[in-house]
Amino acid sequence: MTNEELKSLISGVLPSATYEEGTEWLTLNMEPTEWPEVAKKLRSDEQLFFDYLFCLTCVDWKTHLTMVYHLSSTKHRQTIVVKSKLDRNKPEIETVSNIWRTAEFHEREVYEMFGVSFLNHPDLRLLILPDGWEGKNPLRKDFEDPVNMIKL
Amino acid sequence: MWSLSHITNEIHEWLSSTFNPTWTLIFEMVLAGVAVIGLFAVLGLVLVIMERKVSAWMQIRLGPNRVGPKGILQSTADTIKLMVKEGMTPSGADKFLFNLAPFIAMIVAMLLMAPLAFAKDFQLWDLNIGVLFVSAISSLSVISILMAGWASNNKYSLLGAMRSGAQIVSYELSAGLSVLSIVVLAGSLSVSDIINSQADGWWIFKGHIPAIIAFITFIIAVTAETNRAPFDLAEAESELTAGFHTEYSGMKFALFFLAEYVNVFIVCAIGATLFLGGWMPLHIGSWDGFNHAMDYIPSSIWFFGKTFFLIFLIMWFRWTFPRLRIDQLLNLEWKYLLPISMINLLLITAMAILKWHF
Amino acid sequence: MKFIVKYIKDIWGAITSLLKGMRRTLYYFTHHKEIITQQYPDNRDTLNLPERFKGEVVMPHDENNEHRCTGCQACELACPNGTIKVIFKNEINAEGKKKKAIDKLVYHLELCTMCNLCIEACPSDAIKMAQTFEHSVFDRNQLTKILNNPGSKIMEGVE
Amino acid sequence: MYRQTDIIEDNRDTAQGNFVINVGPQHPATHGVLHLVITLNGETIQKIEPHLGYIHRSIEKMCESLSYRQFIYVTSRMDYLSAHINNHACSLCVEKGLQVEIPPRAQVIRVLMDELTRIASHELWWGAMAMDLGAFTPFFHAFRERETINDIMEETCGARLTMNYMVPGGVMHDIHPNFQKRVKDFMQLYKKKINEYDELVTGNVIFQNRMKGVGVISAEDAVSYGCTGPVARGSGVSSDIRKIYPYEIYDKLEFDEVLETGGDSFARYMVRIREMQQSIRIVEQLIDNIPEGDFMTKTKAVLKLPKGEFYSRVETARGELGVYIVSEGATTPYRIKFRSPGFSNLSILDKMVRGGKIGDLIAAMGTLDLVIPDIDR
Repeated sequence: MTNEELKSLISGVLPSATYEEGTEWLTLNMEPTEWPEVAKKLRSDEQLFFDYLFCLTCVDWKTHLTMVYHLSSTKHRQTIVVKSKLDRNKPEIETVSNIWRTAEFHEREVYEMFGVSFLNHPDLRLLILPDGWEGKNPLRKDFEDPVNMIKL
Repeated sequence: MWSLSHITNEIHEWLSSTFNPTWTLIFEMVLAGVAVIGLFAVLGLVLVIMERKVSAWMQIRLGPNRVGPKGILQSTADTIKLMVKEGMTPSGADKFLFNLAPFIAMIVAMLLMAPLAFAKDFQLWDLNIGVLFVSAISSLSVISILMAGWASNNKYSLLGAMRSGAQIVSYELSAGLSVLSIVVLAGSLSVSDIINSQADGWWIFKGHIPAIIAFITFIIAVTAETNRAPFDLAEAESELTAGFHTEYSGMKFALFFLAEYVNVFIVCAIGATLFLGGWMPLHIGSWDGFNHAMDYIPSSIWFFGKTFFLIFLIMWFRWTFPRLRIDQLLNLEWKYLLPISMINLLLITAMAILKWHF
Repeated sequence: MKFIVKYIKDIWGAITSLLKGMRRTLYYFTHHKEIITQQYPDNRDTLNLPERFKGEVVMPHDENNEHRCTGCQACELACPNGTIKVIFKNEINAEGKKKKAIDKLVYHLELCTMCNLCIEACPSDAIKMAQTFEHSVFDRNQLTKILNNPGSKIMEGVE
Repeated sequence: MYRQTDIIEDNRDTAQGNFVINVGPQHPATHGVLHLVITLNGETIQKIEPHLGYIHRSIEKMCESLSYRQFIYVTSRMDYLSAHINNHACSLCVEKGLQVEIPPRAQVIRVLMDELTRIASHELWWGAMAMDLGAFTPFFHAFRERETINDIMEETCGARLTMNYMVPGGVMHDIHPNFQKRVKDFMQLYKKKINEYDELVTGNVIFQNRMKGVGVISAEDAVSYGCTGPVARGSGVSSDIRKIYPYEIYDKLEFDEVLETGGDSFARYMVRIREMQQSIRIVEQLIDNIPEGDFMTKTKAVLKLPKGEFYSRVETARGELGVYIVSEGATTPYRIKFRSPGFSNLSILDKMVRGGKIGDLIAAMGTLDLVIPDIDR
């Protein structure tokens, strides 16, 4: 399925979606508040059937954070990317671990690396960082660790 | 003909002529004790190096080859290392039981040596219930494992010990039943009588297929009873790190290790005695010439040859098979080995009554 | 009856499968030619490492104690770990002109990951990978090496 | 800000007669520094909780300060058993950004190396799996074959484990003159030895009983938990990136995607065993048909990716590896994300062994083929 066909299909299901141009895969932008609804529709619609979340990550743009979800369908073999801008000071987004179970671990990783809190996540605590880590998020651009990071 | 019994007789005569009977008895007991401890140590060293070589060759490796010629002193070096190592006791452990457990393991293994006939007329104690004695004492080894596992104050150890308890108690049954089948055939519980009953052929040949089945059951059961792979669930390296002896180090660990190997030796010696005629050379019915030729090989060589063959068999199992799971282990005993050995015992009893064996 | 047949079949299948495995291990037990152990420190003389093996970075010198390094710093830039540092000195060449040349090419073996990027980057083939691999020393400072020999200079015609 | 450890939960568990044991960070069965907190009731597993991060090196953060040529070597240290394939994924992603075509010779060499790496990785897994179940001998037998592959790699790439051989634009060196002959020799040896694997492990009744019906994953769960590679294919989920989204020359090659429907440990075991044979098939097709020509395209000395986002997916020995590069047009990536197969596969561990015995945990965890640096990155 080409991106254009996919775009028209998604527009039918999600009329409010906005798209990014010039990307390899169709890229959707949406508000964090709409995300749980959108996710449910993407997963359950028979034509779309995005049942495989193969990548979940976050990018720190210094002014805001962007959540990036890469979704694919094992039935129709199409791929889309969903992005959502978050406020950098109070990043919050609904969890999708009830829809795609793999998100549980990936969201925990993003939680500690970027400090994004996932609402209604069943088990949101540190996965990789040691216990007692103080509120610094290693993958944010302003993170400094004078001991372990050696600038060349 | 030169034999071990000559040496013992000469020592006995010399002692009797020099001392009064009480002192003779005391000296002989001390000699026997020293001999058992010596054999214990030598067996440990020999079996460890043997296991390491067998495993190495099966695993396309060379094995130990640095200490001594062809590496035969490797286990001696290891023992010295273990002896100078600190014997730690974990702080939360029950210190008395923790330190007692390895000694119980060793004492049990030593006691088991008493009724073994190492060569013709060369036996520490020819008691008339020899086989029963062995079965009774060998079940005591589970106490040392349970004690070690519980006293270590370690969950891994405890799990290993509990597994071992279930395992040894169940496998005791089929080991006992297969021993019983030979007792039925030989008509005696005494080790020397059982060996003498095989003067015209070993029971494994005389007893037709039921004896072979009994032999296989026996080997499986004793492998399980001595906690050897594929039944090493008490240790289960990849599951419980080291099972019941996780917290042991130094000489206390060495005693467990030694007891394991001596136990293997003893059960193999029992197996050799019951099924392969002990020190009895290979005799076939009434072929006198052949039987006579076989007698020229010393009886101690026959005994150790057979025992080491069985030990090799058990080592062979260990380095070939994966480990069973705990429920499969109990299934194997209760669903397969036990019914089979019960039916087998019936067959053998019928055979013994009807004199169908050779 | 069916149950008993299945029971016996199960046992038979199990025993044959186990015997197959035992036959295989017995084969190796008796065939010592299959042993693949390499007795490492003993076979050091016969050990052949392939010529591409990445052991450590060295700078070859010819018989006149001359190397090919121009000091272009390409290796220093290519290195992801800061393993190589080039230290310059000013040299006066035959025509009496001042010329920039390397004083020391410092190589930190302890930082090197043998990624080969410096060798690829070098435009004048001044450095290459050596096939040594026994790098352990008692003092970490000995791992910091100076690649150019003392008193060495750049080869004629290398720019 | 963060919710702290689970000591409180542990107390609750013990009150119910359960007890908690720590498997790892140093444990013979975890093959690395994986730490599992297991709640047990007797021998039955109630709950498994992985604690990660013991060797987290923050490769993603490191890569943000390395140039596009330099960051590739770091990825060898993620899944060190398929180092070539990791390098391949990164090179693919950078090439996608630069829009360079790599010469056919380089493509063939890359695929050959990938498949040899896959065999070597599965080989090691096979030995380690048997060792987890208590059979030590297969481990050494597996290493015999693996060593041959490592020798071949050493000759061509100059290293045995972390090769850094695939670079943006092609491969670093041409293949060694001996390469073809040695690969053919290896295949001869391998075909002779593959029957031994069946005799020693696959056909063994103890082994089969340990593996069958253990750690069952349904197809829906496999997709939902993001399982890829042999873990998903053992449950009948077609997930081979080489087939679905072919890269390099995989679309021109003849090979089958190995699928098993059992979903248990034995199915995953069989997938890997059969996958080794498919890899041999691919190597056979290519080894005599390496096209002549360059092994590297000329690229600029300093690589600059245009502004944008690039994602490449490859099939490593463990599953799908995704490399996601966000570029701001500079010489270093702005953000890089490695979607590692082990991380997603690990998340299903709790689901698949809950209610099993400790022995089941080992058998199931072994078939996930976890490489801890890949999970921790």
